[in-house]
Amino acid sequence: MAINTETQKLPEIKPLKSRFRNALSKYRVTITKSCNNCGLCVTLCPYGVYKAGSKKPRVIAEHLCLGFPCKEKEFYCVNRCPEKAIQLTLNPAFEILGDKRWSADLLASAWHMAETGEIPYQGLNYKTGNSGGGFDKLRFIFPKEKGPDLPDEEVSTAIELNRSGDSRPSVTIQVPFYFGGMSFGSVSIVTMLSRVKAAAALQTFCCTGEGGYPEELIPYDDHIITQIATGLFGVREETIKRVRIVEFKYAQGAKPGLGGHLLGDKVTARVASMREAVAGTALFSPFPFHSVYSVEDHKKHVDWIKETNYRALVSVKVSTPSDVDMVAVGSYYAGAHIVQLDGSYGGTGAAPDIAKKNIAMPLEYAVPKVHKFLSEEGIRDKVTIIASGGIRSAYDMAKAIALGADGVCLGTADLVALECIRCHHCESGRGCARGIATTDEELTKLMELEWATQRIINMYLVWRRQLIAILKRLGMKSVTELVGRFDVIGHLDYIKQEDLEGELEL
Amino acid sequence: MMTESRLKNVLTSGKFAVTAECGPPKGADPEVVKSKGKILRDHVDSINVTDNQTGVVRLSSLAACALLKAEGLDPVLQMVTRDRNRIALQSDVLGASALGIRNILCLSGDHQSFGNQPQAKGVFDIDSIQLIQAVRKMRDAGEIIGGDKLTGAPQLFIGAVANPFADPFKYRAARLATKVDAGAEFIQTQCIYNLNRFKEWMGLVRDLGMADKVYILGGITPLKSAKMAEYMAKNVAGMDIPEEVINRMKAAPATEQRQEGIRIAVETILALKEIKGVHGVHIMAIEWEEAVPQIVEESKLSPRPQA
Amino acid sequence: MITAERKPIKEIKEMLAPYRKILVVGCGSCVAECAAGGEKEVGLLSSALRMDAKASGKEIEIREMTLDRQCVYEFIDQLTEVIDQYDVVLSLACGAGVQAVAEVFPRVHILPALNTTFLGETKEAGLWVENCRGCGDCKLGVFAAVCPVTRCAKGLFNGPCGGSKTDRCEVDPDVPCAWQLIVSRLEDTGRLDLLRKVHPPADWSKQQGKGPRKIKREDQRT
Amino acid sequence: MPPKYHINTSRAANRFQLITKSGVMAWEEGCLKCARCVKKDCVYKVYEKRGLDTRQMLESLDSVCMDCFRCVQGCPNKLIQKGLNPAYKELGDHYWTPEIISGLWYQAEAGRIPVSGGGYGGAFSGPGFDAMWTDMSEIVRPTRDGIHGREYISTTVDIGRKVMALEFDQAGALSIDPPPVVEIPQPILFDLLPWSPPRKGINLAMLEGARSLGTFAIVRQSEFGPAMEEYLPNIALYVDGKLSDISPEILRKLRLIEIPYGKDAIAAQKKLKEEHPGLVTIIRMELAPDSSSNVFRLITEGAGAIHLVADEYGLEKSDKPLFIKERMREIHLHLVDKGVRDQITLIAGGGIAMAEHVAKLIICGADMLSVDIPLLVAMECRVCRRCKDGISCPVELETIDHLWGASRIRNLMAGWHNQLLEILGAMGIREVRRLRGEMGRAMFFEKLEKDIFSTLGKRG
Amino acid sequence: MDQKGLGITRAILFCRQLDPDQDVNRRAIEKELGSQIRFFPLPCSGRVDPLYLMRALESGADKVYLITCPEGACRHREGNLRAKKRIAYTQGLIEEIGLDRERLELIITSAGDRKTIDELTRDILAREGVTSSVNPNDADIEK
Repeated sequence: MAINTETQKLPEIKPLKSRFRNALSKYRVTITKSCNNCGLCVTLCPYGVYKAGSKKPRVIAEHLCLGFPCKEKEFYCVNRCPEKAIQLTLNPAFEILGDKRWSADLLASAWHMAETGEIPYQGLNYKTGNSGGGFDKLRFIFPKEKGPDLPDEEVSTAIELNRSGDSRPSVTIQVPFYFGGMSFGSVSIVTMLSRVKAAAALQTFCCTGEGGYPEELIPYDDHIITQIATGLFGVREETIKRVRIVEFKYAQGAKPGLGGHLLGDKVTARVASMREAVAGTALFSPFPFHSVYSVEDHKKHVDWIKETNYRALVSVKVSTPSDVDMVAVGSYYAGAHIVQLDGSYGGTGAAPDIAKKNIAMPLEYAVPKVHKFLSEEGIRDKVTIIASGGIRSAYDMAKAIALGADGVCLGTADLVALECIRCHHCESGRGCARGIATTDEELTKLMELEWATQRIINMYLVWRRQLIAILKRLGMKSVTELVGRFDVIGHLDYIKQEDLEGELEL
Repeated sequence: MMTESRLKNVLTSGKFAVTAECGPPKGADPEVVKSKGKILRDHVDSINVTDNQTGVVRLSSLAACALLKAEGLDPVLQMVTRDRNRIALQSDVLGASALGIRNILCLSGDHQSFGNQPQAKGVFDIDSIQLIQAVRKMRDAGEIIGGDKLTGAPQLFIGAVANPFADPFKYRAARLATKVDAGAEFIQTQCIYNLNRFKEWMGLVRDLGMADKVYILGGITPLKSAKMAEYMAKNVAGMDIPEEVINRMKAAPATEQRQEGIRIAVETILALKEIKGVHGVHIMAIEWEEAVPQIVEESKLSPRPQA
Repeated sequence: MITAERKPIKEIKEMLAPYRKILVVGCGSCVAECAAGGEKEVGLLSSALRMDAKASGKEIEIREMTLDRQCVYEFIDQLTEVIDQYDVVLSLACGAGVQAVAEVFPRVHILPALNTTFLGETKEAGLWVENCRGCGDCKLGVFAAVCPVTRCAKGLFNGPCGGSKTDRCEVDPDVPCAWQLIVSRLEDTGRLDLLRKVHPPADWSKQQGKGPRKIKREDQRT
Repeated sequence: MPPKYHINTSRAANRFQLITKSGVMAWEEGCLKCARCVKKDCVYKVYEKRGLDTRQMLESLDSVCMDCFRCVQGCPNKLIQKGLNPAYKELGDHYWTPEIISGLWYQAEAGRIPVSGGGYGGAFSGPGFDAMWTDMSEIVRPTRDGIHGREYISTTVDIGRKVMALEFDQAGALSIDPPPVVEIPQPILFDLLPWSPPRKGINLAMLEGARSLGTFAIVRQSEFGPAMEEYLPNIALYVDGKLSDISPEILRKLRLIEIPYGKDAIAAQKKLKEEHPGLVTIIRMELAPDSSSNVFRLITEGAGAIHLVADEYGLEKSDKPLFIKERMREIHLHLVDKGVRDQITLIAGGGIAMAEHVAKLIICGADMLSVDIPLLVAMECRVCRRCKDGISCPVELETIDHLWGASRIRNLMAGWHNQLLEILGAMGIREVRRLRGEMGRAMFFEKLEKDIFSTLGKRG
Repeated sequence: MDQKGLGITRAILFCRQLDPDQDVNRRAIEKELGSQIRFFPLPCSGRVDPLYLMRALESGADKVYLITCPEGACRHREGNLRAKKRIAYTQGLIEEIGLDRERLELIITSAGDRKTIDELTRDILAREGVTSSVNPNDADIEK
């Protein structure tokens, strides 16, 4: 199968500061009263932590400070300050940032990448979180001998989404990811548009989620996946005709088997009109589709889309029950081009904690299970498997691909690039206090579209660079070579460095 | 009683003037003023009467001047802006002139917080320069502040003070110029102990061309003791007493210190006489008027010319 | 900002002696900023008064309230519902606030808990200094943006007195000589020429002399 | 809505300031009191609602704060900081974690279930109940549940011996005498508390809670007093003294009685059955490695309901104790093997801390559960166990109003009920009775982990 | 504002960071002294506000102690320094109403001294001559 690897020019990185006055950081830098404003620290620090001030320098970018390891450097301001007026301490706030999956280090890393377009240098763990299992215990095994050092341009990160061999068009994305559905209503129009614009710039796709197709999105039709979910909110034939990929959402990983629920507070007049509903009323997406009673119904469902839009690919998004492999096979036979496996770590919307924690299996189990089963059935090459729900880093992405996915679908990470702090309160009241997952007018104003778009682009360009570095270390020239390579990945509980031929990355 | 200012006459005739200071009593007894006048009578040209100096309540300067005038002396009325607003000040200027007082020295005055009435409200309606300007206008144009015409103008020789030793130093000469611009005709300076500094200042004054426009009288205060020298150096605002002077006082035995103080004063006067642009001295022997004749004598400034 | 300081508790107690039910009212504006009359200070003062009353066997009842501002009718009006239940209002506002409350409630006893001090600048945390006296005739333009009326102990308009030494004011060695500041700023900005002008006496009628001052902006009045 | 499908809740406010994970540190000194102060901009109005609870020296701002960090990031003088609240870490212990305790508090306040945005942020898995996941059905499902129709999912269970088939005589009349069963609307009984402060009010709260929920609270015979008499229909009296000391009048009003396991248990059950045929007897036994054979023997001897009790941490009594979920699986499968499982009601208790534990333990073979500590936590207990040492209770549990306590318990149970429905709904199961022993509806960590991850990292 | 009496005689506010096992360590002394003592662990001594101290006194505490980390050891950098100033301010305030400033006491632990909270408390009580043998009836739970 031919993959269109011709990369059009990817966008540039443009550094963009935090929207907030004080960025959150691992370290705190304080200038005490004894400062005589000699300005030495301003000139010493290569990271731009300080800015000259009229009474004393201002600490404007603690988050860029190298921290304690800086002690070894000759520009270590704490030692060099003639008045010993600089204090460097750990930031106690860092202890409560994030959660086990999205650790403070991961959050700060994502912010750093989105801000600077660079890999963090402050000693932050940008590869794994603290969940104690799954991705966080999986490691790459790199060959000991280094292969030839290819230029980055010669490594392909493109994947083809239509592998079925049917008459529908080929759809290639230049990066092995697209952005998952976050409905208008769950996030603000600014958030939605920035993701769509970033997807267009990165030559990939962004899904609308279930909540309609706001007209601001029309210029980006070619980079949009429109979603049909159980509530059918905002689903219209003309929007289905508009796009190149249509997605059925059977379930979502955060609340498998439960349907959706948009609280009344977030249903503003605009949200309501988009969803053909009444403002201020809570909106439920039922579970499951009320027109799908059986596998046959499932196929008919897919056929409906195929009839409506002759060129569209069909994606089926499912969660990860014990029989997810059967679901994937069934979806393939029903005519799906893409099967998206959605794990429970993602999702912006409200979900009962009991569901997120307990219902359905972790993504790390589901992906290899499906990959193996489809391979055994001999149809693995005919369908695109996309993993989603909790991909936090380029490393998670690469691991998911090694476990058997063709690519990944992202959501939460985009929001983190927009300075989501993962407080888990996007569901209630006025929504996100940081103006990302909200429909509140005042809170929406906290973020500008251009800023948001570029932050997402910046972060994902870093991810792409990191992916290329991983592929190169593995001696691969294309991300498609990584798919299902169980041999290049190991689990810390089952593998020991001394038993390996390669180098286990710790 | 239309007389002339003796001080003005001495100065305009190009002679080296000598003035002294007389502090009025903290009481109503006119004899104190009169007796001080007697001591100074043949040794100085004019006598300054302080105006509630350091914010301590004393017999009023205007009344004391009137008493000295009646004794046939030439008083200099010191007038501070601390205690009276422009109405009272101008009215007193008229009164002084009417009483035959012919000299006025305009000052802002020590801050009330230093005296025995620290709770008093300082007036400071106008400052010393504005007062100089006002008196000058009253005399020359027959107008008060705001332009109202007087029926008769006061006749006063107008003086101001200067402190060459205060900060900002560079600005001190310019400030003198401002006072001259405002209308000051003679200047009495802060006590001089640091001759070098004073010379430096005079250089700046000359550079500004002020030496020809105003009569400058150097301030002299004889030290009574080493203790006084130390106290003044430390506690009196705007006072500059170099370490050598203090050491010299200390070196003298206690009984000799008064004489040593007089010797320093005399030496200073002799030096001042040599400085271009210095037109006289103003001796402020604080509660020690008896020292004045000796100083004048030893400085070869006796006898005083007849005016 | 208007600054103020709490009166000694002894003085407050003496004023409050005849009263039993006390409404302690703070103000959330200027006096909160200078930590004299905000919500926190209301709490502290009330606590202290209650403890003191208890120790001296007096029974008092205190209610704590803090208005956004005590110098604006719309905020003062919030007291209307409760004020009748109290014998006295102890106001932690500036003098303007105390009087404004008094004017709204003609029959209520109002006592000041603060001494209103001056118009100030927050120099640093916990330090407020006076630098404007509201003279109504601002001359900062010719004084290099240092106000001699406020910052010179004698309010001199034409240069420093003879008392300043090592750039400190003779009255308070902790205070820089305003004129030193003016001269050096003029020097730094190349405007020493401004010093040669003799400034005529000020027009104090803009500050005082006709009773309380007023500003009327017809366009702002409805 | 019939009461067995829905539990009415009512808000019952916290008496004490909540202990939260993080604390705000807002220095006042140097505050610029900005006109557009970050404190005024707070979306949650944390600073406006500020107040001090002097009983604990805790400020309300922590419990209202939602950790959005806008104030921390916005304060021009960086005067606001957030940090871990050490008090939070001190809540409970390794098993009764701060997260569990604060989750229970949340539910007890108004009966809401914990809902959050932003995906799952917890650990990948863990010991005990955290090493299993429940299943769901994706596209094709046996029943039409989901969020609609969920309200008709039944959680009712029965306590007592069951007959396997009805027999009729020739006249068509029932020829056997079916043993009595007690039906309760939720698979939960309130158990004896392992510890608590002086408990008069606490006991009454539990009884009142049990009555309003239609379930039972187990009460020690030694603690039973006249004040409890009105609650007799909702008491399962635990015989910790002599059976003969219990007056016939009380026995007549009782529907459930629990007797300790021992050699006289079956004899006692027989005696009770003779004298009070309507009374259902439960035999209480400590969970132990030999439980399955003992349970089987009791069934053959006529036991109808057995209450298997693990310790506070869900561990059986043994040197190398097994966790309750593993032991229950073993007992259940043993009884299935012997073909007697359906005759008996198995009640399991000990270490039940969250709603998910209810579903998981039922999947592992219990018919229903008994809960203890969560009921105390509903009333703001911090699981500090100070009362065990005779130290005063930090939340003054001994002073509660029993009606307030009952509301809190009812709210918590409503939350649990709702969450049980979530799990059942996702599976498409309409009855909790059908969940019992349905191990195909669960995924176990140990197995999946080995199946999937042990194959990685190998060539070929 | 809750003004319910604490019914205690000594309030000990302390920075929790001082003693990681404070919760366990203070139990014996709490049992011994019952309602005569009440501990208030704080996330940082800088959390203490003059209002806390006033309210503690107001609700009946005879004496309020604040125990802070050693200077320089505050994880919030300056919490204990601020606490020190707040104690001094509040002492001034209570003096104004005629209370002994000693009713509030600041104890700054020294860097080398790694005492547990109960040891610190016993030191305080010993210094004040409060014997630890109290009538068991007094240790009853306060209503």
